[in-house]
Amino acid sequence: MAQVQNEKTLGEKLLSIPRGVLFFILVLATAIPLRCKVTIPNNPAENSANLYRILMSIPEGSTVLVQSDWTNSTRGESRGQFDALLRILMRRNIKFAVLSVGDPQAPQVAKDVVDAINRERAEKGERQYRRWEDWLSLGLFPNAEGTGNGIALNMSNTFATKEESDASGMKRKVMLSPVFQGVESVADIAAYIIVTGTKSSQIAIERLNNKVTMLALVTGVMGPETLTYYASGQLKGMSAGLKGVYDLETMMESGLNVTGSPNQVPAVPGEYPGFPGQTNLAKGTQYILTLHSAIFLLIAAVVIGNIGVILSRKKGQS
Amino acid sequence: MILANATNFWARESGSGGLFLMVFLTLAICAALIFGLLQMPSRLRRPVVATFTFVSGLFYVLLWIWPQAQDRKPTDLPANFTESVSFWLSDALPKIANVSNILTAFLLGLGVFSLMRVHLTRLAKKQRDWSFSIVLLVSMISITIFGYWDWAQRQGMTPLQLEEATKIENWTTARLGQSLLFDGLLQAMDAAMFSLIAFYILSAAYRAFRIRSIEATILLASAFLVMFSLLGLADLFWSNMINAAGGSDPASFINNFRLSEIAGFIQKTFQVPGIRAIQFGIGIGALAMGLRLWLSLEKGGVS
Amino acid sequence: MNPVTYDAIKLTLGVLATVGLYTVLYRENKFYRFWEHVFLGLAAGWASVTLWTETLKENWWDAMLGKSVEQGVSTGEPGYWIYAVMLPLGVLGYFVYSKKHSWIAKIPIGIILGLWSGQQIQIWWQTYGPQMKASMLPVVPTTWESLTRPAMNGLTPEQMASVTANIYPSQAIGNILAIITVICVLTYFLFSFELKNKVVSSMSLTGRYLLMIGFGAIFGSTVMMRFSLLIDRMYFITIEWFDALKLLIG
Amino acid sequence: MQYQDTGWIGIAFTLMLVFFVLFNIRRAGKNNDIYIRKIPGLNAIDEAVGRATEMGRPVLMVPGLGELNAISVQALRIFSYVARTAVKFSNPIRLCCSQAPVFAVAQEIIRDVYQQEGVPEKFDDETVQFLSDRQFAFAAAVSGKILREKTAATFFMGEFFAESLIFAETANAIGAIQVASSTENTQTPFFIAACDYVLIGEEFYAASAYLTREPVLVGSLIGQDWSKIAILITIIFGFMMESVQRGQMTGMEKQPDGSYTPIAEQRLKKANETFMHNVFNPDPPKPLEITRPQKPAEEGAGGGE
Repeated sequence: MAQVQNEKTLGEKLLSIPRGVLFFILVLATAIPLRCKVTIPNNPAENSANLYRILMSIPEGSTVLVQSDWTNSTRGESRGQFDALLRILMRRNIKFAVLSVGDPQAPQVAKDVVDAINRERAEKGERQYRRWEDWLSLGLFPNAEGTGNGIALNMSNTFATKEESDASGMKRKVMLSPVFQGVESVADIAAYIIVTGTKSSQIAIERLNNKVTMLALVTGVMGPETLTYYASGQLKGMSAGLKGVYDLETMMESGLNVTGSPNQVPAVPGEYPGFPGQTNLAKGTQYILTLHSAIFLLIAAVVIGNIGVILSRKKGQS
Repeated sequence: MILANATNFWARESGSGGLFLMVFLTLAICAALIFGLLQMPSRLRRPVVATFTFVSGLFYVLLWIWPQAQDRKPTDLPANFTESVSFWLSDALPKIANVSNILTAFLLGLGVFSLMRVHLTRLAKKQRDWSFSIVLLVSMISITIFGYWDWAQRQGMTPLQLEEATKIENWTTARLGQSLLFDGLLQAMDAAMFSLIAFYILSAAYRAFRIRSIEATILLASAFLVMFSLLGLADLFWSNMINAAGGSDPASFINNFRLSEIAGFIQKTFQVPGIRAIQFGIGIGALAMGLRLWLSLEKGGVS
Repeated sequence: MNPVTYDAIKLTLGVLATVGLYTVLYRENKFYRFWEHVFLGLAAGWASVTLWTETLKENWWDAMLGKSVEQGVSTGEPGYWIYAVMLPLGVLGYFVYSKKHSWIAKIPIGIILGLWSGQQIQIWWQTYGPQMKASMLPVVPTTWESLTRPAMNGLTPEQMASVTANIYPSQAIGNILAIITVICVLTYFLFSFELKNKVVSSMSLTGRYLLMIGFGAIFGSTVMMRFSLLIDRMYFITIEWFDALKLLIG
Repeated sequence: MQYQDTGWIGIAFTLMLVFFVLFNIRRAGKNNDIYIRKIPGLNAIDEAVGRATEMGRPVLMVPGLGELNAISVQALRIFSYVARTAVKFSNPIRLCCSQAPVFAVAQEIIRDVYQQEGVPEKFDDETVQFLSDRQFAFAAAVSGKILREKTAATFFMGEFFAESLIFAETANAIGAIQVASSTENTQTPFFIAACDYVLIGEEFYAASAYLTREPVLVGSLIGQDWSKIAILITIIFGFMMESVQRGQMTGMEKQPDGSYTPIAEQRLKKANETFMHNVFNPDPPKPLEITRPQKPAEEGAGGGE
């Protein structure tokens, strides 16, 4: 350390920037770029590409289960992921049933997003996704472990108490819905897709991975942990965080491994087209520039701190 | 569908006299047992708690180790004793799975009671910050009232009425109050507190990521590489350099030095196996602790 | 209520609360304390609401008493009378306040812990079996044709199958490092063996350093999420709220 | 009838681990003097509490946000040791819980500590507190507490999630000594960045054996070590087998139903044709033809159909 002096040396100053100053710069760095419209080039990660590949290869008309466990607290990332997922499922006419384990708010949040995407489709004159016919909200299953076990062992029994209103407004058991037509057990489900900001994905993976193709769209913080399940093959594809959202959005825009598309992932076999001309670039694209400026600030702060270390070390030696 | 309606020893038809009789009998027997517990000599206390713990854990252990019946159809009856047990276990699973939740819910009162007691005492004794205790109690009571009021109004509505009632033009005072408090405040505060972490991450990184020790330097280096790979711009810049160095040929070896490749390599080679190894330890620790709790092997029993 | 007015009020409340909580970044102050207590009160109140409306009503009460058959609406559910046991069991927890009988509170605690413990044994293999398998990576290259795994674009299925079946030297090196990481980190977590052996103790130290690489990577990838939440809040304050106010004013 | 999910290997392996732990617990009763490697974070407990005493400020403990399970119970076991040290120095304690059942257990454990140390009157409503079961309300309340009461030593142990950094940085800002541990790997780096001492992974489970040296705990710890060695050996055996077998040629093709059919040309074994793969992924059970008695048809059943 440098000697104690009345005036701080430059090294010491760099080492002791007040937290308040850092915080204030961060507010500016996140508030200002939100208003800018700049597209940032991208290179999708292999796990995102595999997620897209599987979503694009599910046969039209089949059924997937979506476990949606996110709420407003992780809206920044999960909303973008859920939007992208629903857009792909609806454009490919895949039926889905949404269930939530854990957070009581999650079913309502999911319903709101489906409604919002439906409105977006209505504005474009596309077919609306109808409750009961095309999709189901199975609601909350408060016990994640038990539900995972239950779906693995006896899916129709697990969903037996859940009811939904059909087209005529009559409440009926969900297993009678067209969504579950031809579905007897979890093996008949084309994919089990988890959108979450918590560990609920792991609970499901532990209990279901050998029964059904599992996919996950998780927040950045759950990314590393979930990646171990992707690496061991328990998950077939996954997207993590805002980068994952942006990956999906760019692949929806210009396809994957298609000639001429910037999205080339050699490790993923096959070519998968995008949905040109539709709403593809959304939340992820809007936030990614701001993310850049924030991370850049972080890197700058660390670099400045280390310059401080080096400068004061030199002083100490002399 | 048929299963859901089936009645057996454990389940009686809803609204029937038999059901109410059984519920009443259960409560009466439990009351008698509680009275018995109060008289329990202290040497029996531990075995009693240990028995409850053991029996609860036994369910899942049995579920794990008992052969499961294959290809069971809803109308099937068990063919032999092994199957009887296995059928019973898998039918009971959804019910048992709820037990922890229900108990935890009943115990929540303990917590809310503790919180109220602290703040009521503070208020009564006019201790420091007592005015904020009023704020706490008022917000607590108001959301409870609005919450239950709104819920009560929604009871007994048909789905169609419910649909109508959720439209904002038809909102009642209860619904409005509940919405403002819950959606307007509580949820916004959740998100606000969550996003505070971004500030702290900046100050923590600024302070901790310094090349002082080997460990800190390693931490810094790998964090930086991964962060750079997340920056599309940095990635692109680096890619262009690689392309210039001969990477435009897809077979070229230099392609392995793309940022996303390096970050992926770090994650696949060090992070995933490292976490996996920690998880093995944690898993075994949890298994051992679970065994000690289940069999009440420790000095203090379950607590 | 007019949706525009409602949105404006709701968002304004949210912005006030957000800014109030953010002031703690500067220092603890009365404004923060106010919002902290509002937060705590609302959370406790909401927990007592959902306690019944979202947990006990459906999972306990309805399961215990069942649902009666309503023609065309519900096919009914039988009542599981045994659930009546839950009420007295829950009540036992409150004995924690009794000086003389506080041990009784251990019964519901014991049940919760027993159920948890049983599950640990049940799921151990499902969780860790595949992880063990995934650690068993082949380390001997099967081909020297190419140092790294070639790109798979435009290959026939047979060629692709041959590429995936082969182990290329670069993969083998990565696999060796991954296995070394697993072994060293596991060695670091051996507690009861005195690490007198130089090799073993340096493995343990290497394990710690290798862990730091992993932790650094986790830190790096978590940063993204933390910032995206802040970005979302900034969007909420600077765009959503302004838009709502603009709408209100017209 | 067959084991549907795990196959025999899963059950056998788990039973072996269970045996290791139980056998060593039984064995350890006789031998008290067993080596346990140094865990720096735990040696720091006395130092941290001592400093809090010097400054006359409280010690804060948080057993994580997890529900009542072995992790929170383990955290409370460690805290009972911390509390004992603090009570000896007559230092005030603040233990904040986010789950009511955990709160009940904590209340019981800490009250016992006060009783055993002969100062039951010092245990009051604020010693052990329930704050909120809502993650960020809890975080807001704990940071408020840290800042207002200026806690000098803080212990965060158990299951922490995103709020870990809020706690750690807030406590750091007022200069508290911090000992932390999270069983959540995603949070450990943040604790490493912001706290003075961090217990990583299983060190957390080893802590109570390390602090108390109770034979049951020490025995269990040895059993855990045996289990880890068993995993190590399995992995080492496995990667060697894989290395050998992935280089072998085969003339058989594995079919989805698990059977093998010959193919024309020899080729390298695929990843799913090795011995280890077959051990860890038993073939799905063949469909069985079981004739079971049927339920009598019920009246009114399936009314909605």
